[in-house]
Amino acid sequence: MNKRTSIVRETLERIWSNPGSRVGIVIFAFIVIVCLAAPLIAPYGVNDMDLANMYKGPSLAHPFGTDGMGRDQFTRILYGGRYSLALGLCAAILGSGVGAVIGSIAGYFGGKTETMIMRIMDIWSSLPSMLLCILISATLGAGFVNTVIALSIGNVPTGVRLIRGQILSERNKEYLEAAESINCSTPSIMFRHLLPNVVSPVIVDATMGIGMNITMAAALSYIGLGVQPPTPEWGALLADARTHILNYPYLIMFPGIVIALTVLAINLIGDGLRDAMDPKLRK
Amino acid sequence: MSKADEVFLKVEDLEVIYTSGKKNVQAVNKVSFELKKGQTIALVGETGAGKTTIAKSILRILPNPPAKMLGGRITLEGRELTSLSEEEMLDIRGGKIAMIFQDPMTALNPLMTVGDQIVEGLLLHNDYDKDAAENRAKEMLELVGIPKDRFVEYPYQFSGGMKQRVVIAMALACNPLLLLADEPTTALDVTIQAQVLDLIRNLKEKYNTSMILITHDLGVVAETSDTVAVVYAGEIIEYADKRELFINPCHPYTNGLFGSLPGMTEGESRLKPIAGSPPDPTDLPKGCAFAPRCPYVMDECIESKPDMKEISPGHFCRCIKAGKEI
Amino acid sequence: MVKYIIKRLLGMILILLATSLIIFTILYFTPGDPARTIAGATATAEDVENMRHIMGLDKSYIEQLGDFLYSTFIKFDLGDSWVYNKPVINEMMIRLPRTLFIGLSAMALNLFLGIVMGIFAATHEGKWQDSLTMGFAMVFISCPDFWVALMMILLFSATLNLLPAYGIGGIQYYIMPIICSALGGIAVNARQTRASILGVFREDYITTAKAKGQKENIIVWGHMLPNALMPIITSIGNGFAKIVAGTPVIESVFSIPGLGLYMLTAINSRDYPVVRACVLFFAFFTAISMLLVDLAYAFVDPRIRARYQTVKKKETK
Amino acid sequence: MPLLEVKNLKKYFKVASGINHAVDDISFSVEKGETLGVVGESGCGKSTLGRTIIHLQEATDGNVILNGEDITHVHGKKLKEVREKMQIIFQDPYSSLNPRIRIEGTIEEPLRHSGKFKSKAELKEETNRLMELVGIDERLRNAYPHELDGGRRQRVGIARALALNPEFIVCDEPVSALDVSIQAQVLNLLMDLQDSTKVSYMFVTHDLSVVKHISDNICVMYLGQLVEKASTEELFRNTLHPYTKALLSAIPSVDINNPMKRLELKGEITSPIDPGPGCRFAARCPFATSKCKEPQKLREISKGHFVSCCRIEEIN
Repeated sequence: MNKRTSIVRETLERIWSNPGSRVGIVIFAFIVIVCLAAPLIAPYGVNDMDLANMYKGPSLAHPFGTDGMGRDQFTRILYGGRYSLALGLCAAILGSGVGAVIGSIAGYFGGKTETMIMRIMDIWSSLPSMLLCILISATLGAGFVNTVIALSIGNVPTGVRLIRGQILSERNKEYLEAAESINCSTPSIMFRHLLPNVVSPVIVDATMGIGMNITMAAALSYIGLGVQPPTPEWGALLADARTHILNYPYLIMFPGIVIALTVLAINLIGDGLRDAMDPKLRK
Repeated sequence: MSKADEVFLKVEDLEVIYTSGKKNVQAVNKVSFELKKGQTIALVGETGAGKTTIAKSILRILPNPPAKMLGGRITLEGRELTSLSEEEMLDIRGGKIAMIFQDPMTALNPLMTVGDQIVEGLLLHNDYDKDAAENRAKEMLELVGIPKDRFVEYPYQFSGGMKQRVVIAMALACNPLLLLADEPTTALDVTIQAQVLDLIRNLKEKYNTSMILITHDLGVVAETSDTVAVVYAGEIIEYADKRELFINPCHPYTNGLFGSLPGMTEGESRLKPIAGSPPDPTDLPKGCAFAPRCPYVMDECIESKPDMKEISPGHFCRCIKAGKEI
Repeated sequence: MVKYIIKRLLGMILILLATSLIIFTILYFTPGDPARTIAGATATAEDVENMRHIMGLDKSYIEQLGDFLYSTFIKFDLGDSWVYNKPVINEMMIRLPRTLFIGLSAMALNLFLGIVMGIFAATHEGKWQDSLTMGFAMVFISCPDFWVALMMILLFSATLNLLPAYGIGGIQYYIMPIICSALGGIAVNARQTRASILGVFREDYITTAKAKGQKENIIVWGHMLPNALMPIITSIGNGFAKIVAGTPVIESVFSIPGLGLYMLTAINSRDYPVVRACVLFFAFFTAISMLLVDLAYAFVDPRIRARYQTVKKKETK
Repeated sequence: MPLLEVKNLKKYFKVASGINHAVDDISFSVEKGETLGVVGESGCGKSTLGRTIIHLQEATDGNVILNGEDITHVHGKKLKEVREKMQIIFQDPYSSLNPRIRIEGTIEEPLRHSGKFKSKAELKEETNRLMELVGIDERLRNAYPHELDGGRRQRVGIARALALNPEFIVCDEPVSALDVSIQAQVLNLLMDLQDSTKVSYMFVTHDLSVVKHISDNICVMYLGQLVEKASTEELFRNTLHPYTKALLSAIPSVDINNPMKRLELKGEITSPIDPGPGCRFAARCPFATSKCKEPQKLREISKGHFVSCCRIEEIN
């Protein structure tokens, strides 16, 4: 009890002690490292064409086969991971971050501000997020940044609702009154007292959001929006191969498996994070 | 049927543990007591002492896991409950033994009308058809002082005191032989508390129901019970007739409880509380559980657990110094 | 209650108006000139200018918006397709049943399987049945639905030759699209149901029911499930929205000429009246399912029902 | 001059179904080093009264006078000064401590905000002194609230309230969430602190035996109004208002030889929302007549003993 353990460290230890999320962390770390180290690991150049070796099935030379231009699929998946992971991460942080800020404003000030913000969110989410993404990326056009923006716009209302709900349940707690009675300033009450107690579900949501955004980005590329070939983003690889599904199924299989594995790992981590941050489970 | 002074409920060496992770918590440790027909025994103790666990293990409704009954026998009218099958227990629960819970706010299903909740139990334990059960339920409502046209209302439409009346009606609807009342008035306001306590007492007398009353309030004990068992860290540490216990408390913990009461009598300006806090249930002392807080502690107390001693007829105490001058 | 529904329907109109505004604005600022696209690659500048006039694109933003809102909400006219010069509504009515069939079937599947799997897992908490169900749920949540669709085509159409891969026809054409639309939602609902049931497991009123001597089965279905239902309903509502949003992708994988695919094609050919009409329909559908979710809350919980009834009382005063 | 004077204080809330008269025209005064007990059942406005006095809520009407100075509507720097003189101890030791801040941080915070302690060493020394004063072991300095039991948490709350040497502390049911043995420890602590620092308490509780033990004067509240006010001794010797009598007789007595004869009340506490002009207790009062429908005045029956009931002469 006299040892000074920080909450962050305690949380990390608890995630690690959960077997599910430990598996998730290992898989995710492996994928991230391998993708970051793509130039070192990849056996070929990302756009190296080899017209002599088109549509070759998986072999020792090409573990995931080659595509219609003889490009090595394994190499492209490694490089593509950088796009997909970055897309997911940026969109999740941006979306949840903006959502959290707006939600805190709504929750903390209450009254008319809150009503107005929540009505706007109702309209904002009257279109399901995937649909909104499709429209916005059609408007903004293809490309990495545009896709990030399109994805994160869809994430905002969830973030707003989450943190507002959390603040609502927290804002009548006596420790906030206590803080007021000992002359804490408003920013101090907000950032030192309120925020640390409401932020955990947003962190969990943002974590899970990474996975969801990777999937959505892939779907966008697949239907011809979002990041486009020849960028090797995972969804774009699938879009590239869609017409050859019956002849060359491996071109569809491997990118999909990698997406599923990555998202699975992230979800496992998210689940562990949720349990680790639950104050009810903390002893 | 048993005669009035025959032992009606017998609990012997009851032992319950909770498992959390790798740790075992000894929630109830070798608890034994008896109850005669129509009488009330009070289990007194502080939060976490294991009172509720004792009551729930009589009904066998402890969640397993984490709770596990390690040993002991519970006999009701000569029938051993501990060896009954789960099917047979369904008849006992609500039929022979009923329970009143501490918090009326959460003890009722918020999505069912109070009427249906009383009817539910009636249909399970009687040969009533639906109409008969409804009539009986309305009768019960009137009996506890709720107009019968509130039969169709939902729990949220009742105040705390009213809800507790519904819970009482529900418990008594099937004329149980034994009533387990778990802090039935703690969550209520003082004046409402008095009403509910009087109601329980009157109904209990009317139907000659026996009762196990769980409470931390010595005032409630004084007004309601016949026998008292003081529970500390899962053990009964003192057990006697109410009058005997109030006039001649023997265990240092019982004495401490009395000393902690801001009494209604004039005079004292400072309370004489018990030092320290109740022990961590995952890490109970080897010897007497009360030893770390006891003002009269000796080496022996720390080394081994004292036995229950009968210091006068019917007055038991788990303390080395019991019966000696302190 | 009726008053409440009417009030909510009025609110829905406001939401649809706002959605119209947003979608119109988004499309208005989309780069590229629809008139040029539609006039064709060989058209002269004059032709394009002409076309622009015919389409009303030479008017100001406010005028165009006014025209659009007026014809949609007052005349209930969704306009003509720029590409085919036919009323959008006719085209939509042809496609609507396909989309609706897939969507509604997926929702039913979603609801039923999600809850059953969740309860199954919850009542076997910590045992292998629990781990297995939740493991499956986790995997299905993680797989992109369109990729699962592609894999199913590979397995059931290409390899086993059991189901048709593309297009429409008899019921067999819809089996895979429905399953793919529902999978993710089923998994989410199963997880939510399990969590909610476990959440009410230790509630006092469950102990009360046990103390009454009620049987385990009736406690689970009669006491736990209704009380656990609120978050499950929320999750089902979200599932509906997801299914709606997933239609374009799923329809595009299976080449089903439904509303989703119609909208995607229209986006690519800059056929804005079609895009607007489809989006409005999706928004309408989402709003209706949200209303159903709210009504379901009231159906389950007397406290919420009472709140609606007091609203009613006040209005009649 | 009394330390604190409350004159005709009112606090109303707008709620969906009308106006909640949570605190309705309450006056009293507290001398230095004294304890005023405020007793009532849940919903009678006793907690709101405490919070309004120390400026956690804005008063609707009336005055709060501290050391002869009207502080009802102070702001900014002045409010900061007032808050340093008036503190609060909360009922629930679980929700009144921020779960993410260490014990040390919670106790240190008011010191830091006061700006009176410049160096880290000074701060540390002062927190040490406070922890020792309320009896928290030095080794718990780095613990989080969830690692402590209810009694220790409540001690932390007391240390936080004491940090700035206030002259007046509102104790909002500080012992009602605690077990009997721990409750007695905390009560003793509060009384010892009063002896050494001459702080005044307003002790809000529903428990008459506790209030009798600790208070010099007692106010009994019912639905936002004062029904009886007297010195502790006088109130228990010469109980006048029927509600006070009912409260007293409702407490289960430990004295098994003299069971209390109970004055049973009808029904339950009614709503403080848009109450009528008459006696608010009349609906439950066994002695109510048509006279009780008229507004009641707080009358001084004997020196310092005020009662708001028109029928006390007849019923006593």
